Amino acid sequence: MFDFSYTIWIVLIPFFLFILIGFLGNKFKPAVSGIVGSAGLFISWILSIYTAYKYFFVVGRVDDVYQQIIGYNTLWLRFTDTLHIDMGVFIDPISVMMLIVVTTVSLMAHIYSTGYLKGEKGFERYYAFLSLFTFAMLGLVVATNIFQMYIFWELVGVSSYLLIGFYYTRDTAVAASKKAFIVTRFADLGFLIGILLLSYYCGTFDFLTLTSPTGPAIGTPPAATFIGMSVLTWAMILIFMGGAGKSAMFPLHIWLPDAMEGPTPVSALIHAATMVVAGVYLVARLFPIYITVPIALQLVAWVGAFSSLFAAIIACTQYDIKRVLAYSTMSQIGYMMCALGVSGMGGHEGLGYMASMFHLFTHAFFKALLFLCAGAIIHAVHSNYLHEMGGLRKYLPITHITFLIACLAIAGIPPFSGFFSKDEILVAAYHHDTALFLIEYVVAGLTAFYMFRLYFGIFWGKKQDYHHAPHEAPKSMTIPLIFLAFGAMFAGFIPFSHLVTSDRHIFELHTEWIIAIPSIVIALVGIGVAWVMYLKPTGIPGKIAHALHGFYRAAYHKFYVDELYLFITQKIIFDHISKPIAWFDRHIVDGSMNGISYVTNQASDRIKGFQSGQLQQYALVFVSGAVILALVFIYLWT
Amino acid sequence: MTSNQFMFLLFSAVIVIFSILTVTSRRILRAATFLLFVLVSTAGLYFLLKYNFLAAIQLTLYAGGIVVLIIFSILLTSHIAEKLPTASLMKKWPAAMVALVGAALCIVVILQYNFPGSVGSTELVNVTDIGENLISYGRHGYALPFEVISVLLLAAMIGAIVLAKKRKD
Amino acid sequence: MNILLLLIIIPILTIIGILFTRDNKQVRVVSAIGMTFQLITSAIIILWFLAERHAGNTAEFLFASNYVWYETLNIHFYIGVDGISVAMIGLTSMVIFAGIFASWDVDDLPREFFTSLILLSSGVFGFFISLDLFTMFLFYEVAVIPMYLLIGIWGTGPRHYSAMKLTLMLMGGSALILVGMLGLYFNSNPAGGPLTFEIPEIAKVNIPLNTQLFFFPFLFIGFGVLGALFPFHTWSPDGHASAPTAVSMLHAGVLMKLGGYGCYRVAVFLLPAAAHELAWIFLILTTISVIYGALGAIWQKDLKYINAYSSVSHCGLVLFAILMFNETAMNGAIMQMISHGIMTALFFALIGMIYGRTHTRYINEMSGLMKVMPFLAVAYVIAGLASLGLPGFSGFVAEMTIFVGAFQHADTFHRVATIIAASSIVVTAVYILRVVAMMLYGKINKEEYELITDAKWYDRMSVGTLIFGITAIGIAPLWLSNMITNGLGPMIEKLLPGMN
Amino acid sequence: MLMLIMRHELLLVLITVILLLVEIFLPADRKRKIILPALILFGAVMILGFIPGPTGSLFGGMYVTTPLTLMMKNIITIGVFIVFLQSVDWLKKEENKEKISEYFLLLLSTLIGMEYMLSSGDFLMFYLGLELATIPLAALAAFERFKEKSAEAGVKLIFISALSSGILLYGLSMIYGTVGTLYFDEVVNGINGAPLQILAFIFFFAGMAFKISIVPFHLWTADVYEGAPVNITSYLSVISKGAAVMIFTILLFTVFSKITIMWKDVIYVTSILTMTIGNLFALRQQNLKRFLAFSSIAQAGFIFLGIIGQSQLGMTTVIYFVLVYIFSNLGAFGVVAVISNRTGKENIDDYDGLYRTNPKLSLTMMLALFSLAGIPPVAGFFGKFFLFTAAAQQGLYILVLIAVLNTIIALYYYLLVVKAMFLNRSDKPIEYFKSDGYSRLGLAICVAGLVIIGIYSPVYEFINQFTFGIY
Amino acid sequence: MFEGVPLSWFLILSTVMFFVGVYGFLVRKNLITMLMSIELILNSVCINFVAFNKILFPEHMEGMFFTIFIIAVAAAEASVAIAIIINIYRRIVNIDVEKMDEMKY
Repeated sequence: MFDFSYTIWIVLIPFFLFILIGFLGNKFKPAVSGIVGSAGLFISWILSIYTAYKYFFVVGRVDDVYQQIIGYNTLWLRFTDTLHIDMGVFIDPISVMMLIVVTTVSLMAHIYSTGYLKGEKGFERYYAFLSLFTFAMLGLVVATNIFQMYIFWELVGVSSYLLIGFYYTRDTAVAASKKAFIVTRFADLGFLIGILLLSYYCGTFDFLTLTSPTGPAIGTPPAATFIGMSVLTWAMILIFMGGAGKSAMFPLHIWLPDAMEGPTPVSALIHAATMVVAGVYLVARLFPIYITVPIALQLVAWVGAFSSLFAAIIACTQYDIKRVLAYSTMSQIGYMMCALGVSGMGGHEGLGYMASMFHLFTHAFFKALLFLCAGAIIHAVHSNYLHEMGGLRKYLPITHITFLIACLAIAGIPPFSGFFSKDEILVAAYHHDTALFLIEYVVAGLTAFYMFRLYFGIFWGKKQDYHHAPHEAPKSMTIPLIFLAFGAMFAGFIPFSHLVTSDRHIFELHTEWIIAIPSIVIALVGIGVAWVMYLKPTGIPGKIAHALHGFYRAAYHKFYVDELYLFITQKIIFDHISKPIAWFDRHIVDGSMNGISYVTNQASDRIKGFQSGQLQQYALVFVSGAVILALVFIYLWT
Repeated sequence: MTSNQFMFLLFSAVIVIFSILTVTSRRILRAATFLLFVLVSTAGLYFLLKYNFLAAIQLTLYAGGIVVLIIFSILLTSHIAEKLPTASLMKKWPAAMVALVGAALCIVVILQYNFPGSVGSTELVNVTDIGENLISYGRHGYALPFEVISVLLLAAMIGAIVLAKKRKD
Repeated sequence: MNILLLLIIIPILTIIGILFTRDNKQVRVVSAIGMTFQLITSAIIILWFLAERHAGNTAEFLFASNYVWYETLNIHFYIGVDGISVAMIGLTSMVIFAGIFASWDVDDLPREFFTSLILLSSGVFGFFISLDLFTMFLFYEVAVIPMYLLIGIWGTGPRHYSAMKLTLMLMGGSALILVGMLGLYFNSNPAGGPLTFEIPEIAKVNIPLNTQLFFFPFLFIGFGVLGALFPFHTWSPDGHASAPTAVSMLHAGVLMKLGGYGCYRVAVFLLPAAAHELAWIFLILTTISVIYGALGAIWQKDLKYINAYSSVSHCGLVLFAILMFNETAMNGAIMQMISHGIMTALFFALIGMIYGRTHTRYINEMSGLMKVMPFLAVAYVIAGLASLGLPGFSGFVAEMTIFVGAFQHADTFHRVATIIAASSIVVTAVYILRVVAMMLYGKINKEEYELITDAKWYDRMSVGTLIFGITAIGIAPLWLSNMITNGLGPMIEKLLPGMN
Repeated sequence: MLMLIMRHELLLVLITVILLLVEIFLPADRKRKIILPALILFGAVMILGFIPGPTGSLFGGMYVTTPLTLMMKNIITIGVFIVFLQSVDWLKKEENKEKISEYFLLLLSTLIGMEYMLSSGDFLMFYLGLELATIPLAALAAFERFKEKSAEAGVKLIFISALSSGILLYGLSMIYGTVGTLYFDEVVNGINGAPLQILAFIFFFAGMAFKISIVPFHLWTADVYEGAPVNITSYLSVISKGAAVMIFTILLFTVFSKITIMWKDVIYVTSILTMTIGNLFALRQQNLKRFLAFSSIAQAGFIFLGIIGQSQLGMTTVIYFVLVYIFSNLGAFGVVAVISNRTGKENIDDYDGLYRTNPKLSLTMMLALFSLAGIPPVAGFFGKFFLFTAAAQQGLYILVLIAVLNTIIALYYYLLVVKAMFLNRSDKPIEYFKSDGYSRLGLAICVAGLVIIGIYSPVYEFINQFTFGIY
Repeated sequence: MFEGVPLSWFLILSTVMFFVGVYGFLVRKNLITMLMSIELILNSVCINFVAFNKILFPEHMEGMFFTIFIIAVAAAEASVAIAIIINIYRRIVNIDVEKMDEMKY
């Protein structure tokens, strides 16, 4: 058997980069950090590619089944004899796929950032955090057990926090980072409890054991129930809660749009391509268990579908281009979740699973590309807002082309990558649940609409008077764009059903044109509407907004979810829980302790009269004391 | 009623009455005089009990010595004609209560106690015996207390002198 | 000569050394040298301990020495260590070492300051190595009393009040302990014959359940006061807030651990049956501690209060875990003690240093400090992240061990308690991030803050030591976990018959 | 050499006589010269006391010496020696120069009284010893004739002591009436717990409780302590009380051993009262002497915990505690005395910032107070701990709990003094001064005692050799 | 019973006298009158001792000797007390016990 133990270095290299840049970064010139970081990551990338090659094409497949290989494993912490956290590398199709995604996008982001953040204060800090993130994300995807995943899950969260808050002097960035961390942390609590439940009843953290068909979770599922559902269902729902938090599913999505306060490459890397899909990855990782608990799977599907619709509607109304992209991301991840939710197990039944992973893969390319393009645009015009842009196609040709490619990809126009993956999702949904299918269908149209709304608004539309002429980004930024554009164009041709499937058996895929064609049509309709409305400045958008007055405003205000959260946190937790507790502590608990001393002092003051200084009173007490003692002990005492 | 009983009752009547007068009289010299009566009648009781020597001591030391000491100090510190202020009722009542309850308690307990009924010897105690006992150092000899009391008296004397010495200016 | 004795002798020698110093500088240097030796000694003890264990020495307590002290009462000076006490020794020496450097700029009566501080630490060391209840109790009080002077003389704010409250409440706890201890003593030999205070001896005795039930609350609450058990925690916020830096460090870092350690080693270990019977009451209290401390911290504005409440929460988790009565949870409890010890010491060190620079501890009066003191700010963020249980830091290891352990109880009561306790990690995130956001991020709000200088070498020494501690444990926890598990053996053996 | 049995008392009488003679023949302007010889003589007596000698009874059992009483005498002799050392500073004051030898004579005579009391074999000797130990003290309390407070203290002491001895005598007379003898060894057999005997015991107890300052017989304590000269106060609070405690313990354990079950409860009740009320009053004091008076009342309550243990452990601990208490209280009073003599300041407020001007005095005071509060590693901790152990031995955990809670209150007010000295700052603190050599020697002995007695366990073991309990 | 006089008579007498003394001690304001009350108390105790000695335990003279010593002690006590009283009188020209309350609480 091929020895995969070197794969640990894919994970460790970014870690050492983090240590190196983190501790010594400020000793070098800033540029050095960027170069070192990118170079280091390049090695990781090469190793990942090599691993993928080896796995998919040389050693991984045995009798048309991809093997699950533990590349590396070491005991990290022991809880009980069966429950212990290992640190290792788990190699199977999805983890290898994720390795590629993560290292590729990360590498692109690294390279891109050398240009994008040039001259920023804290450059080395940025690279340190970026390395940390890459390390954490890689650790997450290769996790051999659910606890390792949780550990890196948390690390991913914190590096996301640090990167969102990179511009720490900006209050909005600080608030956004805090929000992101706390919301995902809350979701992670569910994840943690889910892990605890699952591991308690299954006696292991190990993915291999957990997902084995004869394992404790699937073969002999725990019989215990809680409020009418089996504990396994509860565990999976709670775990999904963690995934939903990370993947910004409704209602835990509120942090994602705000997270756009971070530097744009970070948005591309973390909040579009990699971290936010961790939730999808988590569900996929535990998919063999999810398939045994239909309620949880149903939940996944509906949450995904609802989120995708919800986000798509909001995306249509936003003006901040990064926010639009953020909602788009949320929408697309909803797609992936939905696909998982409608998937079955094995062969063609598992189409949804395959489609989800496929979409994850292609989405990584085109969404990262979109963000990086947005970065280039923002870099050029120094604004995030759509109405401050327009007619940029002349100034930013490369960006224009790549952006267009990405838009086409996400809109699902063949032969761009998005078409293939999205089509499979729709097929899977169609075979599973018509309602879901229809939702996703509408979302596909909306996606095309809002993406081209963006596209036309930025590159066509009314020409703005720019203070200084926008100019194309430097090479370090355009090269990643071009690279990713190639990915967005051609990734769809990868035969995913031969590589990543629900039961790791390969199966043949055939396009169902009966679904594909309408989906192309609806995408084209969306593009057309956008064309009409936004190619040139018209009054149509305003009229429509006026016509849908209430709904538009609600969508514009993101359906007031933020306000609801604010109400819960600020009013309920702060004002009605924490403040009373502080009061209670000060006045009741502390007060009772002070009360004891007060009472003692009062008692002391009350009895001072005994010590009156009057000799005869002393004598009186003396004699009566003796008499009373005598009385008591003669007559009352037995 | 035997003569002894009569004498006892007489003495005790004197004692009780004059005791009460001692503690209630508003003229201090009278109080001292009443005290003297009490002490003398006590000596009478001792005579009654055939403790002549003790009675003599009582008369000389107590009635003679201490009362004189007290009278001297009265003369030094008070005006004879002056009437003592009476204590407030707030003071008298509790005191009276305590005294009454205490007395009642003691008397009840004493009466309840079953003392052995031995009739005491009516013999007069021999002064020689007393003297021998006082200087004997065996069982029931009192040589040691005798010495100790001398130290005590010496110390009291020194103390009294130190306190009463006039300031040399 | 027993190497453990060095742990008491070195502080005493250091104090003697301080008496001969001439100026402030010498005082510091002597203290630093002494505590460095202490740290080295602790490290040697840990390594030696591990080596002995590795070599197959299975004695319950290593380096044990037993000297008769009061023969009539059968009081012994009995010392020895197992995996748990060794770990605590390591913690203590690390914190006191950092504490010395953190108080480098004390200039009011420095001699007295360092003397008290070191005296306090010697009490703590004595406590951890004692195997005789009497000496344990003695060292406990030795450790508590210098606090009064330390807070009262060198503290800030309502220091007199806080010092008094703290001392009285802790001594109140020790009063309860005393009663419980005497109860143990007089039940230590049901067959008649000499009574004993020796923990290993008492552990062998089967004390009748009713007796246990009577004395357990005394011991558990008694130690619980120091472990900030709700509602006996109120000394903690005021005490910490008023104490000078090094004292807060030692107090929250080490002294509060005396409570947890005592609950573990004395209350639960010696009275297991009662512990089982009464666990539910104290579980409720500790669960309240955990969530209450965390929620209480949210509202606070004073950095030290935030940390004090956070300590209540974290220390509550220690007691919570001890009451779970299984190996994993108890292991977690001990790790949490160590983790929280280092982490909170780091916090208080940083708060002291920040206060020294900004002269305020109110987070709403500070802003943007990251810019002017990056080292301290980053360290603070690290401490914060460690506190909210981020993987890679010790807090995560400890908390996860606790939760996994606590989850081994399948009944609803334990489950609910565990989930409530676990939810504190979210609340912790809220208040930690709130502080970081308000204080370190944003723009600088006062001109004078522009002139702030970053950490001095001694500050870095102090902070660096502690950060090293939390990350080292956080990254490679296995050796510690194994060492502790090893020490838990007798406890688990004793508890098992009581299970079910 | 039967007289050797009585060597303590005889030697004391001897030096009393010597001092008396010297006093008579010494010219008025050279009275101060008497101090050093007196101290040397007394020191010699103290040391001679430690030389092992014969024990036994004399005067037909009226005087009994056992190793136990010898040890007790030695303990109080050490205490008196420290008191003497501490009073030199005060005696050297101009206003006292007339009374130096009287001071020694009176104190020595009270000491003689106590030693007789400790060695007494019957109630007569006991009573005489008690009176000898009290009456000169009243004179000493009023010693500073020109201060009203001192005179008031003298009045209160002599009158209350007279009343209490009256009550005690009434009790004794009843014991005599029911038992027919006053010799301890015979009284034991006659005690049977009849109501009259209970009455007698209670009255007797009241008399003793007066000496030990047990609530409700304690009210004189604070006033007398405050008014009397500091050294007399320390003598009263330590020596006089300590001796009374020790003889009372012996009496309870021997003479009244038949009614243990009864007196245990008496002591139970009074000890709780004493601790609590002593502490509550101490809380609010400003004058240090008064403060220490109430503290010493509370300490008496704690001592009762040992007695209630009624075992050998209890008795050993009581004696041990008295020893510790001598050092602690004399340490505290020593500092108060030094400062009072130098500055006339006796209030806690006056001690603000003392540490910064007089660190050594403050440290001594702190150690002494910590010892009183029972804080390790000073000896008081061990004393208190053993007292609690003794009570717990009887299963009286509730009593122990009340007592330990009381120690918290006690700690509070001791810390108030520590707070004044160490924590508070003052605009006009007590200036630095160098106390005289005698005082320093006295304080040094106290500190050494405080540090050593606890940690060095043979002291306790030594006491334990001679003690006994009721079984 | 002593020649027709029961023991209890003596005891009752002494008890009454004792508490009369106590009463006097508690209410008399003048220090010297208080001293007299003390003498009453001591005297009553003497009667007890003597009566017990004579009537119940005549073989030894313990009670009688005790009485002698009580008288001697009383004398010593009285002398010191009077010295203090006179000293006070010199200071404040008053010997009212109620004025002696400079120290209290």
